Amino acid sequence: MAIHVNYFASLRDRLGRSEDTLPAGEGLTVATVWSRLWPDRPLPPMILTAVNQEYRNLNHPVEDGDEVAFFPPVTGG
Amino acid sequence: MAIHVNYFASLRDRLGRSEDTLPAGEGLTVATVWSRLWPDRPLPPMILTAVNQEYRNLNHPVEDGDEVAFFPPVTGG
Amino acid sequence: MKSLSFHRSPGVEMKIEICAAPFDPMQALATYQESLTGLRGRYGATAVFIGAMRDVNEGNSVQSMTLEHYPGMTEQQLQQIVTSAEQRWEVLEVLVMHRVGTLYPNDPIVLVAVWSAHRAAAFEVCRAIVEGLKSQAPFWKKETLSDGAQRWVEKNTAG
Amino acid sequence: MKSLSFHRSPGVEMKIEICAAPFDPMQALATYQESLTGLRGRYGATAVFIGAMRDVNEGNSVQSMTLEHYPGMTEQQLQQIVTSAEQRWEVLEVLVMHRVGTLYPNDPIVLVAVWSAHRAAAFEVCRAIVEGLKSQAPFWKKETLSDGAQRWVEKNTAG
Repeated sequence: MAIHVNYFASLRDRLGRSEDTLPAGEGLTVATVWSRLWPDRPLPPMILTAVNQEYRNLNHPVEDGDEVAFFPPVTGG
Repeated sequence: MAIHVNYFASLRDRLGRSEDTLPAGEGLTVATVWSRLWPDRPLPPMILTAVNQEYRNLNHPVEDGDEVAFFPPVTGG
Repeated sequence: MKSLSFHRSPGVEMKIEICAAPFDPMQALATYQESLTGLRGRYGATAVFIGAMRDVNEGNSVQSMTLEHYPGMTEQQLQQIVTSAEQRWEVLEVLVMHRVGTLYPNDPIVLVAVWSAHRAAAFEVCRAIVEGLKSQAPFWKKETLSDGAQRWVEKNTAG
Repeated sequence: MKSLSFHRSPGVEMKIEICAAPFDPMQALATYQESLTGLRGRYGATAVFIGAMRDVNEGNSVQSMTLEHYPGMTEQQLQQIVTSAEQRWEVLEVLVMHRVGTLYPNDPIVLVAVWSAHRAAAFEVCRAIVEGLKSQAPFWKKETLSDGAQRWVEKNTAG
């Protein structure tokens, strides 16, 4: 398995891709998933984060097989 | 001319009629219109009153040609 | 079917209709909205309320209902209720339809629809019109229960 | 067209649908309500919200819009929003439909309909679902302006 990462909307456009895969590891959190994938790019402000399709904050643990998502404020409805 | 009086809904059923006509007179109000038509029957509680199809209280003056209405609380919608 | 249309500054419009025969609120809504060609692309929000007849009231099974009104005053009151709600919020268009006559369970009683640019105004005005209508518009309901007994509805529920 | 139906205690039901193609909200509402045969005579109140695309946003003329979403999470969030609103008020049935894909001015974006015995619950739950959806459901709008320029909508209006 691994950790599957999704980017949506303007964040995906800015990053230039819609997904990433990261090997699982000890003590990973939403924040460290980002920093491993984007070591030179701080997480932009206002970005929302989800683990397995539920909103979770940056300190939420991330485990093997999890789906992590980063996206801008939602604008539906 | 004269004063035209309407009764609606349960009040009309209780009174046994839907309208009355009263000769105009000096200093008439909604309250005195009722007491002239129903000298032996005090105005029942909760009754709403209108003059010329606008809500008006019991002290509102009533003039020749006016349409006065007495009715119970409304239950539309 | 009696219908009043008012065209007032600042460009807000409304249609108020007292219906002596059954009406289909979704169909009426669709037809009315299609007629709003000048508003296409301008309304971001439509809030709608439909009141229908329930088959139970105060614990009793209800077979049918007669809705009486005060012709003339009803339309005048509805117009005032709509105008007053529109003065507090910016809306584009309002449609109010209300049944009178004999109704059976599930029959639509009232339709209130409000079109506006943004959702807050549509919601607020729709609800204000429904509440105003329930407390001020001269309509009265008489129920026929399942055993044939008749009774006037004394009071609308708060809400 | 992806559709989820949930049947839960205590008898409250809901349907949530993400629509990749244009839909007609009044028609959808009429069809859905007709299917609610078990509720005939039980709902006294239906509150409906329809969101449609405006041709202007933040002072710019908008030619078209693309609505993106996060498949799976969207449905899950909508279900939670509806469930949470239903826990505070007693309602009978909820229908939520939301467009994704390319939209043009006047196209319906969202339909929220709530059936309940009395009006307060219908109004409150309808509005709570609309507000929840606007702040939590993972949808994003990208606008194409009349000069062809594209921009992401940054933030929903409060309200």
